[in-house]
Amino acid sequence: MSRGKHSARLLSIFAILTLLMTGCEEPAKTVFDPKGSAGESQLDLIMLSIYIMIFVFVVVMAIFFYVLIRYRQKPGDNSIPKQIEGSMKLELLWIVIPIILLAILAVPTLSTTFSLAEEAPDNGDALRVKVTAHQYWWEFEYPDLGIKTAQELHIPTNEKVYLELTSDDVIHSFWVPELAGKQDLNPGKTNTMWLDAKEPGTYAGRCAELCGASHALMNFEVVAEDRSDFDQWVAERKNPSSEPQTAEQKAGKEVFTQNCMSCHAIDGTKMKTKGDKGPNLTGFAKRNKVAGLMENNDENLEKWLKHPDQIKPGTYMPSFDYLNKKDMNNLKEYLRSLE
Amino acid sequence: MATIVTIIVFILFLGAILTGGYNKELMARFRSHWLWDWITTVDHKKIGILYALGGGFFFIFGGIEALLMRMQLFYPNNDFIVGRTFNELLSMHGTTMIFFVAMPLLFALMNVAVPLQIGARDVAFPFLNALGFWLFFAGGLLMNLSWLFGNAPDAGWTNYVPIAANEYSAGTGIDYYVLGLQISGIGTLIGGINFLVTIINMRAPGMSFLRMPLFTWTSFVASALILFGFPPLTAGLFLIMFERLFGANFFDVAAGGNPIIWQHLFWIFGHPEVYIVILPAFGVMSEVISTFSKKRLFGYTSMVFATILIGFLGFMVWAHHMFTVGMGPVANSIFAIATMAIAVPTGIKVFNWLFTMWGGKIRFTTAMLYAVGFIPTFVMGGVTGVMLASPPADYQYHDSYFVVAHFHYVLIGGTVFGVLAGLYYWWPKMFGYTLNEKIGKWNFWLFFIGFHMTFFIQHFIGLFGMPRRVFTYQPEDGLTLINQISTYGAFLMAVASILLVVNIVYSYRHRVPAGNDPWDGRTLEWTISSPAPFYNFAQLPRVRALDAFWHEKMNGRKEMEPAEPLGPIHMPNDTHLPFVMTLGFFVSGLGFVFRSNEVGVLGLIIVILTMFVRSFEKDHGYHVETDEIEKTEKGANA
Amino acid sequence: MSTAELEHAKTSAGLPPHPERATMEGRNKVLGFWLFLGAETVLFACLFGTYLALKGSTLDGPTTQELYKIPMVAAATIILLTSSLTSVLGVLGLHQNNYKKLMFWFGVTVLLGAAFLGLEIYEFVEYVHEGHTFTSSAFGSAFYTLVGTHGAHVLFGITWITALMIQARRRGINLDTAPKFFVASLYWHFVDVVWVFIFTVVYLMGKVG
Amino acid sequence: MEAKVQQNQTQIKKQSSESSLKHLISFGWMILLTAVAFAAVALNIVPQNLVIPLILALAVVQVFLQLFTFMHLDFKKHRLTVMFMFTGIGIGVICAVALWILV
Repeated sequence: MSRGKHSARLLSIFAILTLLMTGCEEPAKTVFDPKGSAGESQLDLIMLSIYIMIFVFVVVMAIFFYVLIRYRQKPGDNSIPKQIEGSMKLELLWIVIPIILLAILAVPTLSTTFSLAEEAPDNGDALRVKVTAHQYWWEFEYPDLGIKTAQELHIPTNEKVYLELTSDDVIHSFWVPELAGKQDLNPGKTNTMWLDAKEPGTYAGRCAELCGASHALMNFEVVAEDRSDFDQWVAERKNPSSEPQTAEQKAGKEVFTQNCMSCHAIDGTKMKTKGDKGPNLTGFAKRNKVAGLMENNDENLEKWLKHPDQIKPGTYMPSFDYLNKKDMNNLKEYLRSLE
Repeated sequence: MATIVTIIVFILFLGAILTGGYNKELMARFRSHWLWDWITTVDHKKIGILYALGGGFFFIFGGIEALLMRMQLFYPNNDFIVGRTFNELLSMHGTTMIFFVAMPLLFALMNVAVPLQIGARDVAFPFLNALGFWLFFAGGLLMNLSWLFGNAPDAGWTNYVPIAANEYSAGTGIDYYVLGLQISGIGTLIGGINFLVTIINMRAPGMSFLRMPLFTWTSFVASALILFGFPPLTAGLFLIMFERLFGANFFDVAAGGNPIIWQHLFWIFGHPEVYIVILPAFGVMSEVISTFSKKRLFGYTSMVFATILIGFLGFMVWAHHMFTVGMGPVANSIFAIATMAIAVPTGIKVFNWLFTMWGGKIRFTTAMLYAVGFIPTFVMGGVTGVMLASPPADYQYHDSYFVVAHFHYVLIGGTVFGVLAGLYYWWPKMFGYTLNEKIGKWNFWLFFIGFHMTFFIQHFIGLFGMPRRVFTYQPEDGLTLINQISTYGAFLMAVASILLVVNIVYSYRHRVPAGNDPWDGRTLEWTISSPAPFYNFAQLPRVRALDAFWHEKMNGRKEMEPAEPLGPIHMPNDTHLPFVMTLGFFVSGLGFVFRSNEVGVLGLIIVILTMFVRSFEKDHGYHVETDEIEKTEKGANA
Repeated sequence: MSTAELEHAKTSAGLPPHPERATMEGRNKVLGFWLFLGAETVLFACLFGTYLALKGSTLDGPTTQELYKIPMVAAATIILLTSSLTSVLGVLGLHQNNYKKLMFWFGVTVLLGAAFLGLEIYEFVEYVHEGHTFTSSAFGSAFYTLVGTHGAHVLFGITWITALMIQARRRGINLDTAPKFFVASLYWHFVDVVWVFIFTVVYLMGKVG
Repeated sequence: MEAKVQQNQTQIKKQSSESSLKHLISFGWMILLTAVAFAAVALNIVPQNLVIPLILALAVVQVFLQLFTFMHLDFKKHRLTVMFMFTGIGIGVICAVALWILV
């Protein structure tokens, strides 16, 4: 496990070089600093292959520069070099050595391939999450807990979480660089993968398969919390405080029922329909991001409600720029009260 | 209305085909124009030049698309080109560069060099050769027309369904992709068969398979890959076409379809395609390195078998593009091992090149610089390829900028460097004068530096979490400067490309005749005059060894021993039919794109009619008489 | 008998025993066509694969067991196999430089091909009546694409051979037309081979389930 | 000269009568194999799990018959053609099987 991290530090020659080039900008989500065991085992493999490949590259380059310097044609030298057909010994050498190197890489590759394909145990103890991708948002359902949420995947730390991935429309790909590699979400097919987080934190996730106009903006977050925090989150989600308190919020709920309810569901209210075309908005106030993308504040929320198409081109969410200022404010008040 | 127009156009075409043009005077004017000469040519050297022009033409489009994308990625959350337009750019860039730049440029070199290298007067099917070129060009043109008519393909060069289905890609963008590729794909298949038959049947006396120059060998294997690799693409494109135009349900999950089928078909084609565009480049490198080291290729036989092995394995590994699709650990493991296996024959090649230079007398001409620059670049692309072969690691690399970096190292560091080396190397044989070496060296260094600047750091962009095909990133991702460096590099490459054009113009203005053998060459193409006479060889040469010309030179002779007495040479007639047939395909393609099936069918009828005209035509070619040959040969040597 | 053969042998003295490979053009054409058939093999294999992947997706339409009618397929098979034999007899006529034999057997081949095509069209019409159409399900699309592509090949073969026969009427057998006939017969055999797999993989395996 | 032509003629005669018979025989085999395949499916005489391998094997035999008799392929004379054809068949089988089981 720690070999991966250790190797990553050894690679710092490259990393520092690159960081220098980037003006010491800190890359936010890097494969080189995994926070979960899936990512660690993948980094182990990456580092092993990088070492082997650096070895190969160095050997080739050593010969390359030696040859280029030693055997350039000197001015006035018009002699004809010896024409050599080849050398059995040498040629065998560069057949056998690559095979050995590849074997060294192949063995851990195979074992990791199978360990990463591990399925959820049957006893029902493991936490399972059903991930459904939509153009351009993520739906997370906890079938054993009866919770449905969107854009933020909450997981407890130090536990393997088993994901069942599928898509509602086109092909997407689930990627949290710091926790685990990708798995595609295909319509009509369910893939599985597992991940875990070793320390609490928020990890950025991306859609990695071209899925349409707003592919670049189909971001999400994985929020890893200690088990007790996670349990508290589950409890809150099961009993959300979704009823409006102030007059403004009540008016906002009215606006919501008229405009938003057919697509968005909010648990814990007595609304007539439970829209499932858009993200479930229960506990919206506690989310970090609006639309999985922008910081969750008043200004961004209004931007999003008014012109979602300018923020995520091709989104199915219609513009609500026709709402008057009061309605808009009430709606925002209501949404930002959902805890 | 459409039907009436269709019928009128049809009758006009019919009249034109059957009468050979109704206005004789107009036809005569057409025929005397220089353009007519190029439209009707069946000379493989001229077709080679046409391929080069076509490839260069589309390179401008592909290049501009790349620059626009890099400009958009200069700042986080830039709003220069976003959403669907960006997706159109990336789709057209990829498709154009692979199908309409890399392949035709390699076909250009193959057309120019292969028949000369095997000592043939012509290719096996001159008519089909011309048809192949025109189909490629029509396909490329059709696809690029999409920019003018509203929307371009926007589902990536891989064109995965469902984003390529009607439901998720509104408009006709994808139809241009499907029909453009279908048309140019037919052309490519024809070209591949032509080269295979040429190499099998038309070698000069004594030119056994194991005496063929390596470029001919790699062209041979690449053509075989075309032969078996393009049909899966054809099948897949048919499926998408039926789905988009006629309501079929291959990929629609709701109707029982399965989108993964397209991915398999595409990559069964797509992986061999990678070798189709890299193997001929390997061949060019082998020729150039051997010539400019003044040494015979080290381990020629193992090079040949490595090439064949790469070709075979190329068909067994396609699913490594699909490790994340969810095929299960068993399938992933099998394809991982098969993929790693390809590294072995590729390694053989790299070391054989190094040891060809070992002990030689290396001359750093521009062609050689590209060949030398190719080695570290391609090794980089190769080793990252092996890294990608490991499925668990690939889960991290897949669809990230790491992959973008990897395949640009292979495709630019391999194919483009190979093409440029080949152009500088064979330019004198194509046009009779060399390209300027001084500008050439500037061209190389700028391109080389620009290339590494653009793509080396993209490995890290990927590992720092940036997926490919995204039009933006967030400021907090910490990827701004690294993307900007990449953009600067791209512009440096653009400057280098302009320098190539400058070089071509400059060298044309200040052309100095190159002579038969400007590089002290080793193979048969350097035994004839530059540019090569239209009949290639006045007398077919007798080949006595590998590197036939070098062998004769080492034995104190200045030219090849002829294998036959001087006699009349049979040549094929020029014909306009390939162009007409292509026009039929083009009309058909446009018809289907505009959802007018009448016009689509009309185009196909034109094609079939032209086929019949060709079949019934008594075209036995003509003979070049001995005295004319003697006169030409004297003129060239004077 | 012997006089007739002698007569024919006299005329054949002008042509070599394998006229299709006598010239460089002929040899190129035959080899090139073989390579093309190699490519077609892969094309059909892909369509077969697509069909196999989708044959279970019948939705509400009839399944393969309910749909396929074995007697009709058997008749079509016999017709096409026989046409393969007649086209090879035509090629023997070519090798013997026997113009009449060539024309007769290729004529029979064309007729048999047309009969096969008629049967296939009849079959398709039947299926459409039973609710199995090109757009009804993924199975429908895959079935009609595979079998229809084969049918299109048969149609093209018929037109091609007919055109060649017209050519032969005008010019007779010579070093130019011989390779064309030979290549057309190769194509016809190939179409037959594909059918062997269609009746095996599509119809018989469809019946088995 | 005369004798040579004569010899040539008899050769042609011999060759053609031989090959005519050869083709008829292989045609007979094809019909037989086809009949067996149809019978195996229609009559329920073969164990269920063997039917598909059996009929596929019969189809493969027919391919060989067509290639080497009807299509005049001769491994000794047309080695490269045979190699290319079998490469095509091999790749085709890989494609079809992959689509069948991997999708």
